[in-house]
Amino acid sequence: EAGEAEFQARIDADEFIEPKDFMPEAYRKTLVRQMSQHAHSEIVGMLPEGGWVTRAPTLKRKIILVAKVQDEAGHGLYIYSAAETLGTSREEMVSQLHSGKAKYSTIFNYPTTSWADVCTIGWLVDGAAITNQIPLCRCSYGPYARAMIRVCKEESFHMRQGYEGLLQMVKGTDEQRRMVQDSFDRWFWPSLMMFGPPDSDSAHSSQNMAWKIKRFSNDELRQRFVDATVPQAEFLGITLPEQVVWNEERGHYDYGDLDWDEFWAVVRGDGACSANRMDARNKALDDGAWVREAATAFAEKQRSRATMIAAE
Amino acid sequence: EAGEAEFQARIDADEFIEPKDFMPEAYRKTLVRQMSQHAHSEIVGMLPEGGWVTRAPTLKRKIILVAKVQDEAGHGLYIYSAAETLGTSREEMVSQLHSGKAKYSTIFNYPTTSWADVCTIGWLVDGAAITNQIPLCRCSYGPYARAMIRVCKEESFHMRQGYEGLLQMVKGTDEQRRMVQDSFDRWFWPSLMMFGPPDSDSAHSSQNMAWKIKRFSNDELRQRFVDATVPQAEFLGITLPEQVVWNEERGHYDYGDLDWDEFWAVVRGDGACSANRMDARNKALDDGAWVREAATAFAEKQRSRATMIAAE
Amino acid sequence: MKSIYTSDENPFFQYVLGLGDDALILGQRWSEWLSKGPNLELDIAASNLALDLLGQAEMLLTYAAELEGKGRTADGLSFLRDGQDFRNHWLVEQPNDDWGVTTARMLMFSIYQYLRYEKLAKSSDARLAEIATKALKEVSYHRRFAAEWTIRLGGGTEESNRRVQRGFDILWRFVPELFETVAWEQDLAEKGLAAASDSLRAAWDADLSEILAEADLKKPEGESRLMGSRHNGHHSEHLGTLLCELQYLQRTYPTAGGAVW
Amino acid sequence: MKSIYTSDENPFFQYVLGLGDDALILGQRWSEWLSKGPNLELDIAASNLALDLLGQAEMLLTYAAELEGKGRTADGLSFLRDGQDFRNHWLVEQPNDDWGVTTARMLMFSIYQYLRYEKLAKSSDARLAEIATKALKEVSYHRRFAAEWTIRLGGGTEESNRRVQRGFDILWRFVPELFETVAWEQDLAEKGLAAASDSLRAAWDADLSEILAEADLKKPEGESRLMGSRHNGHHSEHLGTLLCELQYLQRTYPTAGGAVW
Repeated sequence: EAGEAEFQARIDADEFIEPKDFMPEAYRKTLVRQMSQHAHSEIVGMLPEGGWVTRAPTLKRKIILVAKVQDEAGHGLYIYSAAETLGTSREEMVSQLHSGKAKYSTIFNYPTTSWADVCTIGWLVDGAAITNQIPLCRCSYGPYARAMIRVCKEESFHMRQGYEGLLQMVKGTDEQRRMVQDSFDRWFWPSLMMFGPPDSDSAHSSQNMAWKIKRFSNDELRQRFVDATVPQAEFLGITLPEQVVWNEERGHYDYGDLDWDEFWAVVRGDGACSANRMDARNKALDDGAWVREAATAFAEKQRSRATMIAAE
Repeated sequence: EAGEAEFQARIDADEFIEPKDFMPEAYRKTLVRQMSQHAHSEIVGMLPEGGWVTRAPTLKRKIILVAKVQDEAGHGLYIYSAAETLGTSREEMVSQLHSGKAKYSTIFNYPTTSWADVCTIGWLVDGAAITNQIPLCRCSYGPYARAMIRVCKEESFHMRQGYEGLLQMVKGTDEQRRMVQDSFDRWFWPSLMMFGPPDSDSAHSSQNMAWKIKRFSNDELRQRFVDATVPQAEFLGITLPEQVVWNEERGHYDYGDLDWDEFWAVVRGDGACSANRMDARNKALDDGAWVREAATAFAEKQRSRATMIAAE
Repeated sequence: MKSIYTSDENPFFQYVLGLGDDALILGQRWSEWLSKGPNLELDIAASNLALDLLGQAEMLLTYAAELEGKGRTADGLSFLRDGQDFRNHWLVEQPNDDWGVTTARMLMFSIYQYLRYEKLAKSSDARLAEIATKALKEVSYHRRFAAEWTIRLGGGTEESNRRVQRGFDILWRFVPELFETVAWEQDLAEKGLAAASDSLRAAWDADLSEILAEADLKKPEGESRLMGSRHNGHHSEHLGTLLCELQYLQRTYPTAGGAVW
Repeated sequence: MKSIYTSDENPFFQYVLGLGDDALILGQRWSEWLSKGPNLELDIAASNLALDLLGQAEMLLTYAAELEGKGRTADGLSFLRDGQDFRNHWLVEQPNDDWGVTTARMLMFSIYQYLRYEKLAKSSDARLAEIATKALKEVSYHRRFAAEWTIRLGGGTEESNRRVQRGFDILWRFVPELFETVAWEQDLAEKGLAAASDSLRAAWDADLSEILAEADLKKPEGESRLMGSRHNGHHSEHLGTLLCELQYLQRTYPTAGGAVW
């Protein structure tokens, strides 16, 4: 009890909590869940774009895309490492992903069906992710906050690259502009759902706010994203859905009601690509098992040889 | 001994030998080897073209190609059935193919790298096969002779379709004509080798001639094929190799020496696609094992159910 | 920017295009089995299915091109059309996977195609009725073949039962799309031109249930939500990779560029 | 009809094109590993290799396009060239198969590339020397990474030893092509522009043998016959399917047709 009060006082004073510091079990558990879900999203997020690397339209675009997917693997690594400081191993987190126990962002269960989608993912999906994550750079858990600084920096680079890719495409042919519009039509609403359920339905929020592992409400962040995105879409010449209108009084864009039934269906695993994503991850894990075993066996042999030599 | 003399007398009188008739063991063995090799060639021959079905350039060409590959499977079936009349089961023959003990035509170990190759295979490979097989329509073993009649009829259809495909292509663009020339350059010599080693090196020939399971020598058939092919190539506008020249005195085309080292290398398994062909066949066999087992198990259950009902 | 192709301009063209695309894409999937089947007899069966479906695709897409009236041909529609303009169902573009999944898809889709062609054989459009009548005979055989194999795999070994069951389980999410009926389709159906997809559901369920029961297989439960619609050009990721192969030669050496095939 | 592209017209262009194509095709193969690797660290390693090779391809093909002087670009050469005009070795176009085969190829090819770039870093052509110097650093790392993994897999488990050994065994038939030296290449080498491929063989054998010995692996025996030559545009069947994916978007929406990417 005394520990908890002191803990909360440190958080209120904007101090960082570090791995060896006292923390309530619920804080630890919530963080492990949030961070591992974040890391899983990076890893599963490699799949929709990874499928387009072999089809990129120019060498420059191919190189940019390989580097982006590589960054996502890197983000996965940092965030797993940061989460490991809380006492859960990466293997355990990965096995929860593969067993379906742990979740990842629902956005990656939507299909990536054109090159415009690759760019739109950079623009909207990375854009929404950054909007979510920038406040986490000041979250109360030190290792997570520090990982977020690096991740956000790279993701804002990805977001600009994605947007720039679309800027090029709309300079091209009618077919390309049609591809961009179609892509926006499919990704806009799901990207808004990345901020999670409306504040009215959102569980855990107030405790997470008190712990400073959440600093703004879902709806606040969603509004911030909509307000930033609409002018960018207009600049591309995209036709926005009719629900999106400027509200002079609020000083924000209205965007109507989102289809939360769809969101919950995707969470339950009904997304167009949910099964494919898990199949792809499981296949990679299964196909690579012998390599990981070999590496472990080899390292053990090296260790025991070193021990023997030391003992001579 | 009496049996052998009578057997030979029947052959000399151009009678067909039928499955239940007496035949020397060597005759049976030679036929099983030749027929199963022929059937294997049909089956392996599905692979180079089968790989292009998904890429055919028009619906018409796709339909023609599917039908052709289907015919090859059909040929495989007839010839295996004809060979089974000699007492070796299809399973046994197939397992000899898959273990590498039995051979198939070396021509299918060359890569099929363009759409022109698909047509060239019809023209040259089916063309050479027909030249080889027409005399077999009168071979001494009845079931083989009858199978050959049907096979030759379908193959001459394939040959015309292949040639017609090239006739279309040379009406097209320079790129297409270049594709046709390149294809001819790669397939012409290997198709000549389909007739087997030169007469001077050819084993078993005289016995097979006496048995009438071979009616013309390798070199005779090769010459017949060259003489038929050269004018067809010229009509397509193909540039022939400089070794191919009309010999007024012989009344035939000369074609110089073939690269028999290459032939024997391919026979030994050094062909560009040898490993791929066997991998593909083995994969189909392995992947389909559970289906074949299920069909057998189901048929047995049906049978025992029928027996039980009959016994009631 | 204009939103994607809207189907209410020339709905009958869109309808026939959808029929043709289903046949084309499923025909392409069957052609992938060539020389890879479990035995020679099934290689031959697979090519028969491919030939029937590709033949249907040719008739339907030729007619669709005429209905569109913009000078395109069946080949143009097959080989030079953007992925987002394809109107096939998601079920047919899914990968073949193993023979169990392929069999499950064949049963689900051939029952559907059978019921659809059966209605279309009475279409007030004589040309479509004629095509459907011819296709109906072929698809009737497909349905029988699929039913026999479903029963054989269901009742064969434990492994074959498990594999074909997996086929129905993983493909079940593509069922609701088969029966999605958009307004303009309903409209065409009321004019006697088309078959309203939802009108096929009851017969489809009954036929499938009967075969699954005989095959000792469980009919999957639940109804997945539609995640996109072919009528808006939405597809799974598999169509794009299929088109890379299907269209490569025409894209590279187009007939319009002087190539002759 | 003219026989296919003959390399003695503009041999230095052909030579640089061959270097670029090796990097491009192997880079494409590495990019296929993305998000499919045995673990995250190897996903990252695979993308590093892909990035290095694709970067080399861009430099080399840009230079090749200039040498050709027909207004083509590195993208044009990559995405709009016929398969029969590709000049890469057969080894790099072979499918990735498993991590054992991929590792074996990486070792065989990175030793080769290392030795080739080492000579080219001293080319009398300053531009090529500069590209080779930069690439040499990267490939030196690839060689080390491949050697470490070969030793780790060779000495890891029985399965890993068997799998990496299989890699060397099945790829061994593509070795002779690496050292095929055509007359015009010899000629360029004598002018100090290029590296004669056969001059790299002894060092390649020595380096490979040493690593294989340390890895408890057998160096395959025998020398396969060349079955076609990249210099005549001959390839295995795998290049064609690779190009279907690599080139699809440019073939479909070409920059020359107004597309901007």
